[in-house]
Amino acid sequence: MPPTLLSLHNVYKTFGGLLAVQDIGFEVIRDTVVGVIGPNGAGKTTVFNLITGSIKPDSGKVIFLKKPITGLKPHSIVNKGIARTFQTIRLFSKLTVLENVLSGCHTRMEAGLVASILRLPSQRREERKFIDRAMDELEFVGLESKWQHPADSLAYGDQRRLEIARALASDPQLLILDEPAGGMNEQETIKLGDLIRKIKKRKITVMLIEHDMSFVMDVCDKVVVMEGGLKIAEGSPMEIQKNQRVIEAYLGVDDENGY
Amino acid sequence: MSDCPTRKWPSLVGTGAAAAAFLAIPLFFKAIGLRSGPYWLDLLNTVGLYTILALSLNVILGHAGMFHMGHAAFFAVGAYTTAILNLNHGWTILATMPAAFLAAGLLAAILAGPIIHLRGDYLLIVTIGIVEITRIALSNNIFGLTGGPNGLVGIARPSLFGFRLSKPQHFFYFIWFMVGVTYVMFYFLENSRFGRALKYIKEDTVAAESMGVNTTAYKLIAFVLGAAWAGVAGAIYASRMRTISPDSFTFEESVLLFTIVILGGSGNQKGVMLGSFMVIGLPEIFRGFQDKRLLVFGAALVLMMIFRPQGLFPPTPARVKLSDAWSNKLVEPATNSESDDG
Amino acid sequence: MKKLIVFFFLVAAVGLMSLCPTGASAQPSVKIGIMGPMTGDWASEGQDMVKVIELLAAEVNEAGGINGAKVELEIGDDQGKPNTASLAAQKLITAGVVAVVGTYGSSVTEASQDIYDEAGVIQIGTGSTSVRLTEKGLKLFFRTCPRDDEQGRVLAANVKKLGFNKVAIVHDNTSYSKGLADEARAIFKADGVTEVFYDAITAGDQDYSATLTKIKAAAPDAIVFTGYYPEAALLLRQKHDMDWKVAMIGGDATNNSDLLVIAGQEAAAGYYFISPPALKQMTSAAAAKFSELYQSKYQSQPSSVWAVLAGDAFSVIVEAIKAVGPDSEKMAQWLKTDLKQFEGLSGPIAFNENGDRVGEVYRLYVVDSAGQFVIQ
Amino acid sequence: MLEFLEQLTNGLARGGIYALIALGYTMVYGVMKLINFAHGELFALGAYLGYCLLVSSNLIGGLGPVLAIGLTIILVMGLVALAGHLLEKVAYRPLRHSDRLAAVVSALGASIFLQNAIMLTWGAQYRAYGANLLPNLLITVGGLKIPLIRIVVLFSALVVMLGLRMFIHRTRLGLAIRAAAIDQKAAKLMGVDVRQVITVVFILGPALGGLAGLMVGLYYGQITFNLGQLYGLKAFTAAIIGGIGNITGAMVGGMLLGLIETLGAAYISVGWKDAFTFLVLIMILIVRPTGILPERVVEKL
Repeated sequence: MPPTLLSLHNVYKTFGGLLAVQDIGFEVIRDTVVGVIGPNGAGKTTVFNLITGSIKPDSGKVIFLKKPITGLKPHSIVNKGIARTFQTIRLFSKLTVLENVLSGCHTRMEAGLVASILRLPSQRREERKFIDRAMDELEFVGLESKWQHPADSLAYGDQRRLEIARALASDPQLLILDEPAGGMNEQETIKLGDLIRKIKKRKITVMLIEHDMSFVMDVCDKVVVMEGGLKIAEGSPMEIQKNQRVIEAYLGVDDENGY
Repeated sequence: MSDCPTRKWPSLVGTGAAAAAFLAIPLFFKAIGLRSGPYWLDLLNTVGLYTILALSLNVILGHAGMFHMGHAAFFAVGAYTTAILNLNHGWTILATMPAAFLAAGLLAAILAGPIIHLRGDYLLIVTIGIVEITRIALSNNIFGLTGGPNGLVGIARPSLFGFRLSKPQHFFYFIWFMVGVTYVMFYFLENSRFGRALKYIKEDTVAAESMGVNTTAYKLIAFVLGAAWAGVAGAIYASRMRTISPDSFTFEESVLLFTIVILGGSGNQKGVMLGSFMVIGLPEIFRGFQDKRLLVFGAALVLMMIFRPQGLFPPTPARVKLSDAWSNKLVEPATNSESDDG
Repeated sequence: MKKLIVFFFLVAAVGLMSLCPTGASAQPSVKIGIMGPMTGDWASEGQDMVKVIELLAAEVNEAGGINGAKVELEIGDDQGKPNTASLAAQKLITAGVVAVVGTYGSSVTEASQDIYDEAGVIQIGTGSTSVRLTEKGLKLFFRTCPRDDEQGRVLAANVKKLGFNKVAIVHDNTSYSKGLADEARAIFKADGVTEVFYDAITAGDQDYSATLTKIKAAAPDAIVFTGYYPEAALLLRQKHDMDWKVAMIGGDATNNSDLLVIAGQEAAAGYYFISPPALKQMTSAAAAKFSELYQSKYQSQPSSVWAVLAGDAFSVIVEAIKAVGPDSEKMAQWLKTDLKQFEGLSGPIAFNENGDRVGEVYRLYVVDSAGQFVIQ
Repeated sequence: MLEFLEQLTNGLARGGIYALIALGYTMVYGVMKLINFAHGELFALGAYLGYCLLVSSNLIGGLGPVLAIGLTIILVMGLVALAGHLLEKVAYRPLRHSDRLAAVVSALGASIFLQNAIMLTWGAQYRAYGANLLPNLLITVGGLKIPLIRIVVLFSALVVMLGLRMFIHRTRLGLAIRAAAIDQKAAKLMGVDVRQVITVVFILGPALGGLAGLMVGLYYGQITFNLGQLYGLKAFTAAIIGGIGNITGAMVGGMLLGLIETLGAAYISVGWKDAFTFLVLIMILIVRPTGILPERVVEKL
């Protein structure tokens, strides 16, 4: 088991001539929680999109489990063990809570077209197994009693947690959360922190973008700071809080949160 | 929903009874000596054929959410495959059906590759283009096989174990058997990993891809499957009509199918069936309006969409049965307020 | 949801009841069906068929009906589409018709032939000129219109007679038009008439200047157009607009007075076509009288000859029932052997063993500079 | 060469008409993201209203050609605009917040309704404007003979389109239309009266369609009730080729389609020309999935 789960090397990405990300490189160590912070427009979400395959880097490498995953389609990256949530909630809003979680199971299931049309015994067995599995994930985030509600009927915080359950259902080794506490109240944020620690206990590595500094300092083992597409600092929360460049960068903008 | 298992049985019995009653219609017509019986059966056969087509389109349009308005092209390929194999090579109709399936599916696979990524309305016009190109190709006697504007004549009727289907009541059982097969097949599909993947794609393609669904492949397979099944419907059509010509596979035919799926409730198979009855059956029943019936039909479409924009039967949440362990676990602390929806 | 199902069954029930016999009427009647395109692209043809036959039926009924039985008309709309033909046919059959007049398009007739034959109903095609319809050995099928091969022969003969040696053949890819074009084409080949162009235009396109410009480069003596009058008129007009004076000759589907209005007298002058005579051009006294009657009732003339041929089909059915009663086998036999030189609106009518009309019906017309269709 | 130039003028005149109709599709689509399938029927209505005024009521006889045609243009555009407005109110407004597919089917229903309404009003047979309505003049340029009306059609189409472009890009209302086309919600927040924009779009588009109908009647001299279906599909294709939602795109697409059709017929095959048209459409969309000049849509991740 290598200690390094994911690493980025000299990654560049431009959008219409604008450098969104330049020369980014860092490592994610297994079973840790890594936070990526920085003011708006620093390129944090772009980094996440580069890792998950939603966009392709112009140059540079993304290595996951010692193998390059640069340029792979998002669905194969999920299959390799990286799952994500979105900055703005992107649930399948008209489908039920359980169906949403089952979407995460998709990549671990095998039933093909023919097995599905004929409803072969193997397909039925698999369905039963993964429905149980999905319910387990719902229980993990505390939504099991709402399994048949339409996703858009849930409260905001519940929707965030459903997104996490959905990502967990794909059996990831790395879970990427894009502003998981965004729009949550204090109570919900505390519960989210507990949830992330629970995830870490399951031996799942977590990467997250967050603007809530106290939350980041609380849950993260390591923090990467970005500004203007560049990585400006990297280290433990303690180190980052003392880092002069980080303080400057954050004083330039609003201290509390990016927006 | 904890009462789901108990509720399922009566509904199954009800469905069975309804199906049996439906299948007894020809006997009933005969019993009361209804002179117009063959007409009504023929109408039901037409409805049945369109149901098969619409259910196959439903996989593409209703489940996967791809705006496909060229379904008649694949219907045509199936019909012509059957006709050509039967007339030129003496194949029996039943033997041509798998060939029709493959031919339509193959064409769909070739065509869909480069266009499958197109967004909604762009896909719509491209599929219209496909149906137009197909019709023009058939009219121009492509490969010297399609008989040009005259089409092909003298296609055999299907034989089952030496029994030749010729009367409307024979076709009634044949066609509605195929409707049943189609319905069950696509019902199983809808409630499986594959069907759910299509639902995710329809809801949000980007999120589906990010959850590990190979969206391009699934769209492609759904398209090919729906098209291939339309080919089977084409085989049935050719053997029922015994003569086919390009005018039977126009853009308007595709529009009709599109309308059936949306009107019925895109994605809901029961709705699609009811849609076929409404779109194909009602204009026949309204024959009293004579030349005004299409006027009435057009107005009815507008009204129907205004009052039921989701279609007659909007898609229902998936029926999922939990394992006993989970059902028991949820029932124990269950608050009653949560068990009465669904 | 339940309400919808109930609603649907109610509608279905009402529909069913409307088709069930609603008690016996006091007077005996004979039902004759009209199958034609009442809606769809060819709606005007179907609607004219009904107009003509309704007038004729009213006359028959006023004169006391057929052997005392009133004539009742049943209308089946085939929309000009083969798919709907079988439904229209089943509807007419179940309404209990003895015989059916129609329909217009050959492919539509084809889709209904077997159904009528199996049900033992006489069918008389009125605009379906495709050769093979009467080559299948169906005993109960007839037609009052001539066949494509007959027309092709006459067309080719006239092209040769008029001295055209290089022709451009244009059709519109409909069953009728392509059939006629191919028929004539084969004869041209045998007769040594050179073909410098052969292609299909799309009906309804309206703009044929590209095609004409292309044909012009091939420099034919004459354009042979086998399609319908709207396209013929546009070809004439656009040819005139180009200031290109080349002869053009067409088939019977261009025998329509609107040709003049669309093309304009100047552009249409000198256009040849072959056709059975239209109602107004028919020479019989009956035709003249009927033309007047039609004019006074509808303030117009039937826009094509096919509706008149439908009227003739109706009349021979009436004659057959008068002679042998409403029995399809006997009627068919009677029509083939005993009907001789019946005076229809379109001239004398008799059928051969195949059910095809016998006798020369085509004439060569030319449009003169005053805009009259003149028989050559 | 002469033949090629002649074919070019054929194609451009045809393209002008496609472009005029395509503008209606593209404007409505731009703002409402709705394919107005009934637009073709509004175009046919324009052709029939022109027939009504010029032929049935013989305006030319009463007023002389220039005045009569001027008056007819105004009346036809006005009446078709009114019909378009009513159509929007009845068939589309109630569906503005529903699923897009519901609106598509409603549009198809409206199209069937209007086509049959036209058939029942004016009859199923062809109607002829007549060839003698306008003087038939030929213009000769170095051996090339071009009918005057072809040039008139092309130029009036161009003038109308340039006028529309000016309106969209130079006026406040035009700005509002562009804003609503980019993002209805945002436009609303910025104080744009989206409802008014939709009303304007559903007046302008049909008016242009009606004008195109009148031009087709005058140019070809013959109309039929399913005219809208035939031209509608082509014009819609033109709008898509150009990039639907884009005014200039509709012009480019229309002209291009006219040329493709004409040159395809001239140099490849007359019988296959429509297939060729659609083939080009598909190839263009494969290379540029949103047409030649796409509307600006920022796909959010």
